[in-house]
Amino acid sequence: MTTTERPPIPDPIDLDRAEEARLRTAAGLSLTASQRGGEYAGFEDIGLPDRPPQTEREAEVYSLAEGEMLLNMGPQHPSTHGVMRLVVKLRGEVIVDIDPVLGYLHRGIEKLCENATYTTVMTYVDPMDYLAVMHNEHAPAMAFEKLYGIEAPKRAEYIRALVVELDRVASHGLMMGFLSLDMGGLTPILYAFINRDEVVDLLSAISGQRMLFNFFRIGGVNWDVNDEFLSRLGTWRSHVLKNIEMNEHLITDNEIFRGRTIGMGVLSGRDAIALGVSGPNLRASGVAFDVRKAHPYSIYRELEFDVITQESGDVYARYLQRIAEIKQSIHLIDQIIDRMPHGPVQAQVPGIVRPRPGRAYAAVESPRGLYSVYAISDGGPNPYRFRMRDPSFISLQALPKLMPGHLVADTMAVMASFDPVMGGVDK
Amino acid sequence: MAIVDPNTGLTRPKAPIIVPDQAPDDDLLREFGMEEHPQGGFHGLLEVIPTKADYVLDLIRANSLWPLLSGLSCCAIEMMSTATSVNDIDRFGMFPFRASPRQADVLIVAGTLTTKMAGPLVRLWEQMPEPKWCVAMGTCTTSGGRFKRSYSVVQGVDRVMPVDVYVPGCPPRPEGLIYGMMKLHELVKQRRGQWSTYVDRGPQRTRWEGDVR
Amino acid sequence: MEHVRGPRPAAHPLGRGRSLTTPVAVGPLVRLLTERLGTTARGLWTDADTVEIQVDGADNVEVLRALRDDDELDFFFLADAAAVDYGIDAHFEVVYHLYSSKHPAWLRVRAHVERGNPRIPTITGLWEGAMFHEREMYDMMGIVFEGNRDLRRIYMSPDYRSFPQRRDFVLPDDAADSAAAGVNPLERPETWDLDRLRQAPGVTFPPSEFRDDAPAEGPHDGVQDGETATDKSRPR
Amino acid sequence: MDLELLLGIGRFLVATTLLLLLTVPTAFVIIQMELKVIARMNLRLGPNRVGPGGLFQSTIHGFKVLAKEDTIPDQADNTTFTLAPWMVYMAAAMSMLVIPFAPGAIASDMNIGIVYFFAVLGLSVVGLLVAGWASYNKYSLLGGLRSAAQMVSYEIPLTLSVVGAVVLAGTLSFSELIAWQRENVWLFVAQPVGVVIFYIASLAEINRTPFDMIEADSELVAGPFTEYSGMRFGFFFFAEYVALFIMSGILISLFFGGWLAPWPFPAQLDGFAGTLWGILWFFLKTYIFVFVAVWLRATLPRIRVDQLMGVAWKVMLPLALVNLFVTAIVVVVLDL
Repeated sequence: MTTTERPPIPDPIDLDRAEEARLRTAAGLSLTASQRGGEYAGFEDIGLPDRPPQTEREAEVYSLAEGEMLLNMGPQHPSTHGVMRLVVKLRGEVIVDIDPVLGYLHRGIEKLCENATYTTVMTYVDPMDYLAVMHNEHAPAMAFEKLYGIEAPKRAEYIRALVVELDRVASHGLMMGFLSLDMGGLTPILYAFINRDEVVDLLSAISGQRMLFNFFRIGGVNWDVNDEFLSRLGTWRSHVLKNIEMNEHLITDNEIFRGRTIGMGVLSGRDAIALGVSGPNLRASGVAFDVRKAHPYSIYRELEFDVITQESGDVYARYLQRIAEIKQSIHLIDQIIDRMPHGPVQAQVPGIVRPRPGRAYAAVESPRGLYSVYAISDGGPNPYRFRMRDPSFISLQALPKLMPGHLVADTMAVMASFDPVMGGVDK
Repeated sequence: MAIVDPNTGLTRPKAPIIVPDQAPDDDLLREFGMEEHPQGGFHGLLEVIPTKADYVLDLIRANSLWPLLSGLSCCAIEMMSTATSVNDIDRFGMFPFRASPRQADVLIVAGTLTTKMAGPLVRLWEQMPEPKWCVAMGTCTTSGGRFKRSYSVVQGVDRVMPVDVYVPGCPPRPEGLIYGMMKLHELVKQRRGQWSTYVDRGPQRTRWEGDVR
Repeated sequence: MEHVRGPRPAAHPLGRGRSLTTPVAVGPLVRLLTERLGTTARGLWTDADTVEIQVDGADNVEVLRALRDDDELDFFFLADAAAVDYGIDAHFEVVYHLYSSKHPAWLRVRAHVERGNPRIPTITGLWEGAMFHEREMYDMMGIVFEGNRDLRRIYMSPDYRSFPQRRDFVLPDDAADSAAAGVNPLERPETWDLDRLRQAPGVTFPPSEFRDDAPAEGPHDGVQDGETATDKSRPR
Repeated sequence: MDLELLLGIGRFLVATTLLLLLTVPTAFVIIQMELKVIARMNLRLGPNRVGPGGLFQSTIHGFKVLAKEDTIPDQADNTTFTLAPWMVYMAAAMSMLVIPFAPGAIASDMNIGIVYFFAVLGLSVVGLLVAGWASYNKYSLLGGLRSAAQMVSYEIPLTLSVVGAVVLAGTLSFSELIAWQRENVWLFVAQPVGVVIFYIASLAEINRTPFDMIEADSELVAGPFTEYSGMRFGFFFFAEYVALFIMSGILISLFFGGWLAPWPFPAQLDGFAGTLWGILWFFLKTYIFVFVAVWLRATLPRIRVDQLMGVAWKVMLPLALVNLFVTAIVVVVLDL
């Protein structure tokens, strides 16, 4: 080997920087602030928009007063339930203002549904609220049946109510786990998943899929109740209350948990109605509005259950509300199993459904609130317009109203108590 | 003399940037009869041959892959139920889901990647220290899945970052994800990770230069 | 926790053939609507469980305020606000669904918005909860809500130029022939700008004033009169 | 330089290197124990693939962290960024010197052992604060400030709770303290309030649940060490577990009779056999309290920052002062 003195290997970091600067100047783009090395070198990547604010709210949130700081709880944040970005304006640890930035999981489901036949709309709608998938399918099924002018047989309606209530128990059980996970408890989330995995295996015995069931059809359900489903239902029913109580012992009367949730994120009934919050969060503020009682659909007219409300409307009340609703759902499941009639589970419906031109609105009580579908048909094979109202998307508006004044640690608790699912929020 | 990365002991294929006053590295290597592999990296006389010590190091890395705590949509719930009591990913040494990308080895992309989320995800991938691997979990992540025709979905994560293991299923069962992790173990033991090709080539020039889609 | 009550003895089998969705009694609601909103509400129409009225876009706030504040009507909860596009040469429509504890039917108010100048007064004054509804309608359909203090895009990134849910916005593979109409440049790798990806949340880069080909489209300089929104939605 | 001084220095150097090397295996053992215990409490199988029954899992984690690339952020302040983990680990390692493992086996039997221990413990506060500031990341800045506030405000009750025991025993060195406990009663009987305050304050001092505010996963991504990767993060990771071992060791030395067996010593066990017997009992008792700390981590959620401060200043401090006051009166009246 010749012993010519070899130039030293350049440090890769400087090489990357040189390349970055070269590419940017070549593309005629401005250097990033950090490369310009200006005084606010680090400002450009925390979401401070570099164009003049376009709306009053944006000017209000993104203008920093003295001693304030913008913290970017970014799309990948361990505790937000999925990809939601909260730009939080902090003064020390106290939150001054909060601005949710959504859209990181926007898949354009409504546009896709306008190009899909009525039966394939069920598959597009499944991954929306992926913790309460049966409810996602229940509302479109009811809306399309109104459009098509057909009615599901009695047994199909009972099976629908059964699987919907099972899904509600699993979803509310998970909420308890997420709430304690966001406050540092490691074990409740795993106990909650035990209950959820049991319910999911139960539902996969009847629908064949673990999570995105695709079980509802226009005019009924896909399969009848089989014996594996019933035997698992029996074993699950026998120990579900014990499982829920096991989780409750860890959380409900835990002094640290109560200290961190009682009095946090108080939402009054009047504000909740004005903000469009619905479901357990609304009932936790004292307003008894439950779609199953307000506009009884399916067989909820014949089932006997009561709408439970709490008074204080804080994080602890929402937690208690969900436990009470789990018990109501179990009570409903008992009644449904008692009164399940015999008969077909699927009405006679042609392969490609072409409903008469018209409009239909169907609302369902999902674990996160009023989930409703507004479908317009023009007589063709695919819906002309398919609009979905997702409850967690609308109830997220309460965050900017509730959070100012709380601490950063409380954002996680209040967020977990609202239990938003980003698939539904971003549609 | 192959360029051995001081930190990880892995060979980094030719340095990406040609600094004007220094002869490009691949010319240096061509003197020794090394020809360039289309995927990046070199074959020939001076290739670094993994020895027993490298194999032990790979075994250590394989058995303690820390996944990054980041889920996009429904597959994230199945990823969580993989880490729970019924089927437990902690048995393979993967439990502490690290919250910060700086301490993570594996980025399990679980869910539909949308155009708005592509920027942050690429940034997350670049913040992870080497050696790092990527597992695309679910059909939405691998190829856009049931939302392939949508206007705001990136049709496959490998358009923005190099992916090592694709786990099919919508969502894949926890056992499916664990099977994908076992495949990743084999891949780690044979050092066939994709990330080294990303460093100098960038995503779009990876596999499908000629591919017309 | 109070204990779960045991199931009641099985009730009598269901009525013979009584259909579940029996039409609800909408008589008093229809009479009140004609009485209160006689002229402004047109095309009153009822379904098994919904009552529908059509209204001009300009006086949607006045109608909704009457529906909400009148204690006999008492439609206090805004369930849903949706935007519907009836075709390239037809008009837009903003559809509000309201719930009242006094009447057993849903009330649907359809406000007419012409396509050339998609402007309609905001109802965030009546319900704060309508903010996200309106931001989504602006983002998806390009309907500008006058008086809304926070009309930004909620789903797409702020420098996205087209309105995806309009009828003239076609999905990628339907638009195989047209030159990527409405397709986000990210679909075609050869147009990739790696820096746009590397930047943080894909929100603000490249900064709009630097991009000469498409300055940011704020509500104020959005759709001029006469010029249809369609050509705005195709990236030049 | 007389021979005796040289011998003493030599003995001290050997002891310190031995202890420094001891910290790494203790960290591995405790991490392995935590992985398995938390897994069992979550009703799941812990790691069982690496080594017999998964025993080597924590060592594998340690070596993997060793082999990772350690990145330094672009705008980070390089010198302090690299020094911070060293400071935190040194605080933990240096306080190993005064732990009384057995009758003869103390690295340096200082007569002011307790004061030295609390002085060294303060160093880790500086380390975390510097780590939070140097890594130019908002999350780590918040985490660093929180950890500084928490540790400073919990050091005071920690120290005061020990003063009661010192007043009773009349000495500041660990070995004499243990000797006092051998004659009289174990100090946790004499100082019940002191034990409780010490244990709670020690949990807060080493950032264990329910006080692990600084690396609160859900809020501040990973606290001060968000930007640390590779072996630098490894230092932080090990320092936390070594500190847990040390805190338990100090707790049992002060209040639960160090290396004393619960029943009086058999007379003939002295010299080498006595040391072994002492080491056995020391490690047994220490790992009981380590298990309790891990048990707490599995069950309890996290306390919020302001409640944390409130408990420290409004509850623990006055209680510790009252305890000290009562002990002083008892000592004066009964002139122990």
